[in-house]
Amino acid sequence: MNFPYLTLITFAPLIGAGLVLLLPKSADKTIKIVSLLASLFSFGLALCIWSQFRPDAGLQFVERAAWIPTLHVDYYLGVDGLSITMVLLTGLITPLALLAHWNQDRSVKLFFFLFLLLEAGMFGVFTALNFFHWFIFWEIGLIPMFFLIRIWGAEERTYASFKFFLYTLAGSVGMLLAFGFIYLATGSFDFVQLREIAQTGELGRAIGVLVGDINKTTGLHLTAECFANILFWATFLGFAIKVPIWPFHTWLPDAHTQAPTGGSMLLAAVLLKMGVYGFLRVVLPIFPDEVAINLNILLFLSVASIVFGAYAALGQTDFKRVVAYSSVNHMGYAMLGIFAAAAAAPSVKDLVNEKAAALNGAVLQMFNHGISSAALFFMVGCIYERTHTRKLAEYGGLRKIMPVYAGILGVSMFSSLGLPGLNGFVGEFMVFKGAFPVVPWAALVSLIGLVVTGVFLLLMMQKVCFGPLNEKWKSLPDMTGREIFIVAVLMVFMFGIGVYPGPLLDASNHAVVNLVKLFERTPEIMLTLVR
Amino acid sequence: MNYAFWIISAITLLGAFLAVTLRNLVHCVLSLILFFLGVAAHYFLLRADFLGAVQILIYIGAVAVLILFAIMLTRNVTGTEGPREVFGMKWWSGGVIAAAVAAFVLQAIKADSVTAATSTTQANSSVAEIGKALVADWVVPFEAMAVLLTAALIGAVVIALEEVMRRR
Amino acid sequence: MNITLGHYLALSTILFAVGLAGALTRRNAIIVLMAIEIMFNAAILNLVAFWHFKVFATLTAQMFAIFAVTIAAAESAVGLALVIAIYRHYRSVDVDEMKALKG
Amino acid sequence: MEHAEHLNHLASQQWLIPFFPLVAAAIQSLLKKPARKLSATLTIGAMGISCAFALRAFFATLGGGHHEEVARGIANFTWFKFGTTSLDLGFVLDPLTAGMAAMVTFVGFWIFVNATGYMHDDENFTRFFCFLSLFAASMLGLVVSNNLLLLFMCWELVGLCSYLLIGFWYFKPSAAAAMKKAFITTRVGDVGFFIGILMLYQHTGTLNLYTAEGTGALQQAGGLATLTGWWGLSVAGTIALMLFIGAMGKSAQFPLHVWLPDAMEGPTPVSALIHAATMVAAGVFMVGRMFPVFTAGAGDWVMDFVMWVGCITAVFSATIAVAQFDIKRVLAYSTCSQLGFMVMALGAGGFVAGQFHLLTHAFFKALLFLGSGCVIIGTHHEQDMRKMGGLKKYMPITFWCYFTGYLALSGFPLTAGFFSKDEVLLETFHHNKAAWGLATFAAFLTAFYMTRQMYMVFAGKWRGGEESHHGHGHAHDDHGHGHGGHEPNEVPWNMWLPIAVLSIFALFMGWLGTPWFHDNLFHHYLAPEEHSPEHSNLVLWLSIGVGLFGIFLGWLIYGRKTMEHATDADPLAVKLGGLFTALNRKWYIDELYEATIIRLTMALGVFFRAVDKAVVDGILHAIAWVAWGISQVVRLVGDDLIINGSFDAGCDGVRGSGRILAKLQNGRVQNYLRVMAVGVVLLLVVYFVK
Repeated sequence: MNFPYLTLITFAPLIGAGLVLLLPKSADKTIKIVSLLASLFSFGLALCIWSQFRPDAGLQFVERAAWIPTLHVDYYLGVDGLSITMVLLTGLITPLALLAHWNQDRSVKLFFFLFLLLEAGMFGVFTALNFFHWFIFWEIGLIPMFFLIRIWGAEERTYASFKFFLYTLAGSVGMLLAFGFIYLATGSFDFVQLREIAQTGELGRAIGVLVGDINKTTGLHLTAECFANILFWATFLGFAIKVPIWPFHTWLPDAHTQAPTGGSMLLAAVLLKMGVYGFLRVVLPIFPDEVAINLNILLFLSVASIVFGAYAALGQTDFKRVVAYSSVNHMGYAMLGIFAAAAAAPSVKDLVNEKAAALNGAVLQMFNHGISSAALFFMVGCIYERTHTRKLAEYGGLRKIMPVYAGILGVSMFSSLGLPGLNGFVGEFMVFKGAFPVVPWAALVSLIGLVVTGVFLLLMMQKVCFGPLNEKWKSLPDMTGREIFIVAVLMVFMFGIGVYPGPLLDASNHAVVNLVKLFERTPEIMLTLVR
Repeated sequence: MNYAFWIISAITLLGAFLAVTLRNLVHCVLSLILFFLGVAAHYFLLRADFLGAVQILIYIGAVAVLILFAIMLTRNVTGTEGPREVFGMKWWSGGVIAAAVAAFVLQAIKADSVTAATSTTQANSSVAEIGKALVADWVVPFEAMAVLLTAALIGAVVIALEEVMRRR
Repeated sequence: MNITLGHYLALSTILFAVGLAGALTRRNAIIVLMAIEIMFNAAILNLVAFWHFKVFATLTAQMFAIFAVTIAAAESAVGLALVIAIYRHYRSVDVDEMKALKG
Repeated sequence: MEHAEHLNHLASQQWLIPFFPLVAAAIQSLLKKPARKLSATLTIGAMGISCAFALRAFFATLGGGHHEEVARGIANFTWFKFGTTSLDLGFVLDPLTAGMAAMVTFVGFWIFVNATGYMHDDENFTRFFCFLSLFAASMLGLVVSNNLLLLFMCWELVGLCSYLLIGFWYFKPSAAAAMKKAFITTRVGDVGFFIGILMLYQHTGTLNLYTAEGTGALQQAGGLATLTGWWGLSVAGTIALMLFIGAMGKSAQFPLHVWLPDAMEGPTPVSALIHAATMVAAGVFMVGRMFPVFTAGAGDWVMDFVMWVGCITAVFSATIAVAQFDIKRVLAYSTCSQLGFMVMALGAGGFVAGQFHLLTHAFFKALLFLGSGCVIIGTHHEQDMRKMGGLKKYMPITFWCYFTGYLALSGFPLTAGFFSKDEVLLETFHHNKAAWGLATFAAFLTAFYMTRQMYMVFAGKWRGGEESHHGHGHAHDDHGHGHGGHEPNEVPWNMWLPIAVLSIFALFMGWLGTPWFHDNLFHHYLAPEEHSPEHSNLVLWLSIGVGLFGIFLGWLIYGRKTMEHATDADPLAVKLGGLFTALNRKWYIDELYEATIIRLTMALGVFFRAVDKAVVDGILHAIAWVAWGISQVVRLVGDDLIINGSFDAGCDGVRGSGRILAKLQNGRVQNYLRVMAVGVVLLLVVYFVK
């Protein structure tokens, strides 16, 4: 593909951001229009890419140019089944998030600049195929979010923004070190190349060599497997914090409750997916053996995310924290799907179709959760702008005065609940269909999470929309045209994917099947254990 | 030839020494003129006739007169400064430093091989040669010199004019 | 014994030293300028001596001397003009009093 | 073969049946201003069209009955591809589906007609009918689907619609709680259903029940029996058990029945449609649909489990129904117990008996609910039976229709209820005598509490006028005007016509399934290859006797001396005392659940929130504190002492030398000259020293 779609899509927001910088501080309207146009342009590009994307071909729209020859680092972009849906999601959600802040008045210029920077970071992550380039955009994605929370956040925004930033940064430092060692061992940062090496076992040998001379110099006596395991856990930590997986998730509720509406829409819809995508693109292909060996721990963590996340959501009294914990819960399903697909024990290694279903379900779940959580956070933002309180106890009976709001909140809640006919169900069904035969105990325990998800969402719905009307909110205006438009777009996707998820699944199917093939051979270590 | 060198050197030295030490300014100027003459003589001794003429013309003709004017303008013609005033603060330190510099330079001359070589053939130059050289390969410095002099001229005129402007 | 370059160098050094001593010790600015003129002449004498003793083949040294002389003239003119200007301001040409440019 | 082609063709048009109500619902949801007339006609019209289609399909299957195997048309299609296979869905047309679809559309049609009257003065009229047609669409989708996944999807949509309709008057806190309770309880059951689906998918590779090539899940049911599943059951048994848990949730069987009585918060047509005729029957229908899986595992105890759950539910809810005062709650518990009968029949292997009872029950229970709706409207929104009475005079038509429903439900001979209940008891008799005994006792209770209701509502004197303290436990719609003193009046035509039609069915529908004449028509239609159970006189006469005895006892207690005032104690309460209040309080099951499961869940919620805040955040903050501590130590020791100290010293040094140097630069020109000269001298020294 000679036309540089991916470069254009990554840098269009940056150009937009540049334009926004040039505009005078007072020209609010023009800033908003310019930034909206920039994000819509990227969305248009994303649609072009989607339309020209051939589901059965592997990497497409590949752009490669030598960037830092001495470090074997080249500017390597490409999109395949795993990332095409994410590019589309980013392109879709950012304009909506911008629209959500259409009547923002506090330092508009910086706000929209940060948004466009964030979008560029996100596109960069989803299209990069070289660790160097990828890591840069990973950090770029972090900084604007920090400022969005820090400046436009609610009461304790400082605590939340610092916690968010430092937590994710600490994780990515571990990841950086791990890739430093991988580079030392193999001399390449290239995901695709690393994947081939990992498949042929050459990566293991290279790490063995590296470990050999590390032992010589430091006098330690590490084994290759142990070192590879350390590398795996370091990379895992980097992504686990971002996903977030259960023990590393406490930054998410704080970040969400303090972030502005558009910010938390993007944070939930796309930033979390960077972590999950990281597992698909980095951890699974490059550390297939380690994933297979540590599978039980990984499964426990993802099941913990589902069940504990759901119960914690039940215990919340803050509207946004409930939705934040529901994100933890939903990401747990995606992780369950991914780790189920990575099971390489002799008994399950040839269940290709089940594992493909689980992984397809995980990819679809990423997209679906993006849609439904963006809608939910937007709705929370709407009501927060009107009532300036997030305490669930203070709400009640909104349906009487805001029927449209209640209706839409209902639909988005049921979509995230996983009601059939809406998009949530398809993803979850695929994950469970795949996970059940491969890792039965994990699937069964997660089903508890499924019920509790239903309970806390309905509880939230009841506290907000049903029951007697809280007199304080008697005069609340219903949703404006703009707000309805934003959610209408999302609802179109909810119903569309719910009824016919074909296109999305076809897009990711080919890449998923290739990824699942990685786990068809059981690592020798496991064989020794089994024997 | 040898005796001439020593005599002229002595005159030059005397002129220089007096110019620096006398209390009466006018006497100093006169000894300065003497010094300039000594140097011009040396130029002739060294067969640099044109230079000698130039030296006499410029230094004695112009510079000495200029200094005289300066002295008159600064009113204490008689140069009646007391010895203390004459030699300024820590006057002796200048002499010591000058002596040290002289000593070291003489030391350098003695040690250096170049000075020992006495050239047998004495170079001499004719004014035509100098004129051709000035215009041929030294034309740039020559023009620069012209510019410098005019600049100095203008400078002097400005200072003079400023004087007139302020008075009026 | 015939005269060699060394003699001239020695002479110009001594003249230079005398000029320097004068410049350092005398309090009257004009005398200082005169001392500087002496140092100039010492240097030019040196040049001519080098030229004379065929140390260098070309006329360069003499050319130098000529230019040096003219510059020295211009320089003394300017120097004196300055002294007069200062005199007009300070009513004195005493070098020690001219401390305006204190560090 | 031509007939099979025709069936397949019809099967491929099965999706039209749910399609029309769905379109009606979509249109109404988009209606901006509430157009009452338009939405009513849309919903009823759509239901009529789908009813026509359903009947057309029904008659087609009738024709195919004569040769042995069941007439079945299949139409499968691919939903989406993943991995190397694809997920297919499909529609089926066979006697079970056709019968059920016909019943749902027919009964639904008349309920909608009644609903136009009932909801006449409600401001959210369009939204009500939109939800009703959405419900009809999802119920019909459930009935016609040939794929367990499509069935499950429609199953949850039906749950959604019941959630929306129960909470139709959402501003009442009790309705808001009831809707949530209904959805969550059924969803707990759905988890079992979901596990069943996953296991079926895992072991048969497809969720399509029937495929032309014979690779359908049900067609492979035999194979499943050989594999060993969980808890000593075969895989088929485990799947069956899991599916039955789903059915228990939806059909309000014993442990998960708590939501049905609370569902009475919704408007009465909703109760009639959803909580009597169709949705609650979905569970029984699903078990019927998946019957081959249930019966596959010979050694499994699943069937006995199903039977006993049905039996317990029948008896348990019958006992509660006896002590209820709210007219709708009595009917709710009677539905629970009748569902118990159907489940028991299925458990006893009586697939046909169960389905037949389901159909007949749908008719007369819908009739009874609509009748109670008319009563409520007639008495201006009064639901407490103690404040009714003597309605026979005021509402004759409603009375007579209600009377027919009463006869059918209590199993009066020759009525529909009698025949279907008799079949159920016959099947249970052959299977397990103990269960049959309990079932007969439940039948007696049914007759008794229905008689009690008849007398309390229709006989005696109108007690509505007096101001009386309320009974506990019931809530009544406050959307209309209060219960004034004036006399109840008859309901308009659009409310009593449907119950008149339904009463005809309640009376004469029984003849379809009775073995008295030549072969049992319904049995032959539904499952030609099976033999119908041989007749037993004992069961027949005992059930008639029990029914009559129940009626007599009801007359004895309530008929002879009807209650004078609303405030009088219930005669039965006088006799039973404490037991009565226990029954009235629903054996305190709700309180039990509240105390155990719900409180546990909430506690877990608070616990995990605390875990997050204290433990995980605690660790995080500890790490942060340690890092801060280290930074402080570094600042105090490192920076202040070593670096700053040395640095300041360095600064002083520089400042000092600076002062010295400053003296040099004192403006005296000669000083500068001297310094230069000294510099020259130093250079020369260096020159020499080298």
